[in-house]
Amino acid sequence: MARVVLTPNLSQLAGGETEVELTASTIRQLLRELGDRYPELKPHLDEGVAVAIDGQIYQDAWLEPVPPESEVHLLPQIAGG
Amino acid sequence: MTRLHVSATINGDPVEFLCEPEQTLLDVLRDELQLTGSKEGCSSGDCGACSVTLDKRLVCACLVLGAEVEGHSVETIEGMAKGNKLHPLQQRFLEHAALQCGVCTPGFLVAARALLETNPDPTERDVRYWLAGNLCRCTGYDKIVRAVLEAASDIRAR
Amino acid sequence: MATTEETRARAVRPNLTWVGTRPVRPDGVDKVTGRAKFGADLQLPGMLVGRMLRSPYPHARIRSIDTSKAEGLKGVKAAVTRDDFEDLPSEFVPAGEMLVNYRDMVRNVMAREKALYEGHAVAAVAATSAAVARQALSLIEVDYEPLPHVIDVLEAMEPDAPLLHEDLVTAGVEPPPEAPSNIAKRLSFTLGDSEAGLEEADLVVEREFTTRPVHQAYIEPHACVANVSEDDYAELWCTTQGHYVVRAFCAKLLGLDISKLRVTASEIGGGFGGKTVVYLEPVALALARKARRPVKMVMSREEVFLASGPAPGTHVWVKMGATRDGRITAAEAVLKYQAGAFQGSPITPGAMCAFAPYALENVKVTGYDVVTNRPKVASYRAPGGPMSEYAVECVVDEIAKTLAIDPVELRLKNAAREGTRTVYGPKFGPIGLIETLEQAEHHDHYRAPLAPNQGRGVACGFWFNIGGESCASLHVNDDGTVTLTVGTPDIGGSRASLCLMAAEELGIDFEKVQPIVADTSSLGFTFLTAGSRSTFASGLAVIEATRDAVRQLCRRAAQIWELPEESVRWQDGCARSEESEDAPEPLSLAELATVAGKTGGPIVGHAQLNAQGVAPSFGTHIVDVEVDRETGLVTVVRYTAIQDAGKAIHPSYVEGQYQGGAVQGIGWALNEEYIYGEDGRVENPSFLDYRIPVASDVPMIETVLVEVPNPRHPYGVRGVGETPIIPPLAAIANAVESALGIRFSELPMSPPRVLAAIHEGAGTA
Amino acid sequence: MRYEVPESLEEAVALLSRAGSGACVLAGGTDLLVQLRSEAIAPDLIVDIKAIAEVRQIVFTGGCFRIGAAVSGAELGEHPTLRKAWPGVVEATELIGSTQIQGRATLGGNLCNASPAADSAVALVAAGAVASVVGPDGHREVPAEDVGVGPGQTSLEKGEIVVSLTLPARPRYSGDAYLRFTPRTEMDIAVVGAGVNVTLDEAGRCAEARVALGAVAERILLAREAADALVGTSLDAAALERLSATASAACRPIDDKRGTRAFRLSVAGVLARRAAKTALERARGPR
Repeated sequence: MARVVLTPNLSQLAGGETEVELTASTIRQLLRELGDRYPELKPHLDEGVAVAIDGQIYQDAWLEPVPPESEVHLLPQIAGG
Repeated sequence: MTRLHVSATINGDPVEFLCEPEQTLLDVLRDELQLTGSKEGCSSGDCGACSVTLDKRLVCACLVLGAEVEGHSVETIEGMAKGNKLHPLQQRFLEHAALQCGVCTPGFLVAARALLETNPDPTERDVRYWLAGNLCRCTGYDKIVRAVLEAASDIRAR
Repeated sequence: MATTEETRARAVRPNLTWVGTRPVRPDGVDKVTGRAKFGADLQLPGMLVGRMLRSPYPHARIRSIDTSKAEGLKGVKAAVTRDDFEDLPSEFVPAGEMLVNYRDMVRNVMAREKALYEGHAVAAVAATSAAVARQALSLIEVDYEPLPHVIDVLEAMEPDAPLLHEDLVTAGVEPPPEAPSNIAKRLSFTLGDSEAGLEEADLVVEREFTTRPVHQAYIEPHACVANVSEDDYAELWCTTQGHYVVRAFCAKLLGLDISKLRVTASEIGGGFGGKTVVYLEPVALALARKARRPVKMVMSREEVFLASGPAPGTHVWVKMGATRDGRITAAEAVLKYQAGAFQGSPITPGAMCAFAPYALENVKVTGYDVVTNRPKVASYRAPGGPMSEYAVECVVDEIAKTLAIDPVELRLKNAAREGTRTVYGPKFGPIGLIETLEQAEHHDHYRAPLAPNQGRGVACGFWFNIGGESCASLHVNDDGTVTLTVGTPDIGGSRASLCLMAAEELGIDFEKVQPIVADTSSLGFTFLTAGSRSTFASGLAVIEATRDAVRQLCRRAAQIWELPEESVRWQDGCARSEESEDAPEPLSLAELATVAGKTGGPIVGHAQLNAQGVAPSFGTHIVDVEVDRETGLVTVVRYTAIQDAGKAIHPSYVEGQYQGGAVQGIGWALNEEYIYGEDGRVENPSFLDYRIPVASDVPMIETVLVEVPNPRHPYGVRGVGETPIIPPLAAIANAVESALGIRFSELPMSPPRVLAAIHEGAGTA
Repeated sequence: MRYEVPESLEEAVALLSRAGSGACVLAGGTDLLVQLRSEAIAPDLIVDIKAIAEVRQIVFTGGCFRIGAAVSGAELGEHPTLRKAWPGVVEATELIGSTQIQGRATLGGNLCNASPAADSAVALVAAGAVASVVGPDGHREVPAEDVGVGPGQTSLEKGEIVVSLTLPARPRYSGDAYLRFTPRTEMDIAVVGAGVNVTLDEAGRCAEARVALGAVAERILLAREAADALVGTSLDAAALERLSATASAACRPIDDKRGTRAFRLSVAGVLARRAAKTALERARGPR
């Protein structure tokens, strides 16, 4: 089970949950699972979020494996100048 | 619209061109003569990207009318290297990484050459004040100033 | 003269031949001879001049636009208005690593219902000469209904403020508010319990800060040339930080197939984030499509200031608590950022960055994205970071001084390190903040004596950096030279750093590698040169493409030698077989290239990837200022920029990023600002009155390159371009405080503000 | 638009007189071309006066320097003796714009552009320079302070041209100085400018003084009360404080994008004092 931590903004859309435990082998599965569980979250996940797995930030990396027992954070996408 | 016929010397060569009275020297160099090394950053004399010399005097080409150069001599960045030999300033700019985007570089080089022709042994302060009319937003000026000081020393040693 | 120390905290790979050296950049000679072609330098036969008509009002409903008289003028070949761009639905869609809303983009490119800022494009013409185009603009009749405007971020948040968008409802608030407002978004991040943390504190400092809108102020104005053939095959030449992104935006706005739009990036004369979006390009294409002739559009400097770029003005509130011995127990911030005419200020990264340099258990950050009657903001070097980090670094300085702890010591005591949890969630991997602070502490600058009226300040900075999509292709030519094709425009020497990595991997001379920035039809999608990603992300693609070519080279050698492939390895530019008595002579790249045709055809390495594994960069700056107490003039007399590069591939260009960023920060801190009149119009849209630093305003910028490698990059690269603009704002404010005993909470610290504060005596300005 | 290059003053005056209101004189062009490009003006005729000999020369005659209106800042700075006599005027001219601008900008242009912030014009007013003007009705002399009467407004009549500026003969123990305040070191317009010109008597007391202030009113101010604060004194600290106060009091500045009213009032006094100190040192000469 990966432990997914939500930012306050996303938590608002997940019935106030700040942490969610779920099983997913890839980032895509994880996002789909979250979207299914919290439909209000889905549009925001579709817009694109960055996913940090055990501290390493991934952007647009659906196929990245999510190891079991990993700590996952969903964060806003980061761009730059 | 009547175009004016102008004869001038540009980078040592006799050149004739036609221009409208309101065209600046910069317009003429870029649009009529395809000498696009002189850049337009502001068209108000505030950035120095179009620096050229007019009868050896450093000016902004955007503040000179094309018609004004009749009978005069203009030097642009395109005339700075001789054959395949770069001017010491050009060489030092490359070695010191004194450019990042490079759009202000032609203006800086023309201005720096005019400085070294006036003052072959400038101090850091001399260089900074002389080049204050050339804006660079990338480098913070450090490497430009170093390159000019070193090129000055190269030229003095020759 | 300054010295440059290069410290290597941990070596990634020993015995590097090219990486870490300082050769002349491949495009250098073109740049010093005037040969390099920038955005406005392309001339095509039959080319028309395109010009934009812009709103004189900061806010006005557009009742009607009549271009018929202009179109009737001899020499006018096309005119376009809002009617030439299809409306697009409001939705945020990912574009590379940014979110774009095409409904807003199409309205920013050409005003639709309303003009939302002075300089907002309203119509455009293409004509046979500049004079005709100018005259044509004067013949376009626009019926405006001027509306009340709002520029300031706090005023825009007031309930009775003029409303920019009647349908804008604050996102991020549950339940959503019923009434529209100028607040586009509210967001927050929390860690621990900041209220409890403040309870623990012996000292609590609470301050408010204001920063003024600024501009990227690249020297090259926006420029492009568009051409559209009768079968709608379109070509675009433009100055941009990402021509693939320009292609995507323009294709969407004009309803073109992406495959039928070929975009070539010119050399780019500075961008700093401001050339990541489109302004002229869709309009030039629309004009060219109507006229069926090439159209060149170039912004004037005034247009650049009025209608492109800028960065937001902000209001930031910070509260921090610390124990007597200097442990920061809690931190809170509320950030309010101008987005300009359309939502999308860099409030999110601003909020994420604010406290990033510190290992804190209790943090709460709230941010507001607020629309105002200014141009839609564009990224500017670490977008959002300088303003929030400025406020925090000033408060940290105040805590240090109040507790009589050296400001570097205090930072070291609280510094983020590997394993520190950020307010946005994840923990940091290996980072180099502590190393930069230690370098600062031991730098002779930090101990040098100060003259009267001088003061010294320090501040830290953090930026994430990004990876993203990149392609690279490496062609081995039959004479043993190599052509390296990349998709990121080179804004500051990236061709040099990319070629250095290719030469290192191949084991051949740097001079043998010639780079080219491909047009969009010649290489796969590559994201912007932005987010300090080119050397990191395009670098990864280059390394992968090179390794792909090396695999092919080794296979060819194995086939020639009739040996198993796995017995061949690549070393020092040659294929070598396992060492044995009858081992064949190594085959060099040049030898293998010569026979490529006979051994299976051309050798081309390719890579396409979405680069992950980027690592942040931290910096610490030290600055000395001198203040003229009678005029309020602040002069920077000494400056040292220390930053973790991960690995400096071409150290000169890394230093250049530190120096350039520092001087942009100096400008932001001391003089740069948009000045608005009561009428909502910009009073200083020129390089004369928008005062970026000139050469005589600044000293040499000393640099220290710290190298704490990024473990996810083969050479340890982090990305260095953005962090350097963050520390100067607070470092200078802290230095002014140490000179005058006055703490400024408003930027820029321009002479009238400083003098007024001196006259007011002690206290806050 | 027509472009003409007359070779004599008569020809230039005739061209300008015949032209409608849309005729402009081109000397260095550093203001005119900016106005042209920004479409602030659209003249029918431009008269380039640089081919006229009188406007291009610096002549030393009868103790006076007569400086042609179209002499560039760079040429002024290179003159062998002018700087020694009038360092304030030369330095003020050298403050205008960049090296590039120096190559073009002229004293006459700076004066006739009639900006209250014009550096060289403030120094000329302090110096007591007189403009030599020719026009359809002949020749007249106009004190420098009476040329510019408001922002962009001169007292010149249609067809008139400033030919030269004459700096008066220099008594012994004279010195001038000009200082301006700008946020940047270069490439800026004066937020405040102050020119001070003093002549000392044998005893080292101030016999004559002129103080001019720039960018603090709609036109350049000749601050007589400020000058009076110096005359008869040895420019001691008390006199300099009086100068400072009277200079500030003479100002009637506005708030604008370049500075606030309060800032200008305060800094005008500071600069007048600092300029007076330099002028005094110059008047005393090398010890």
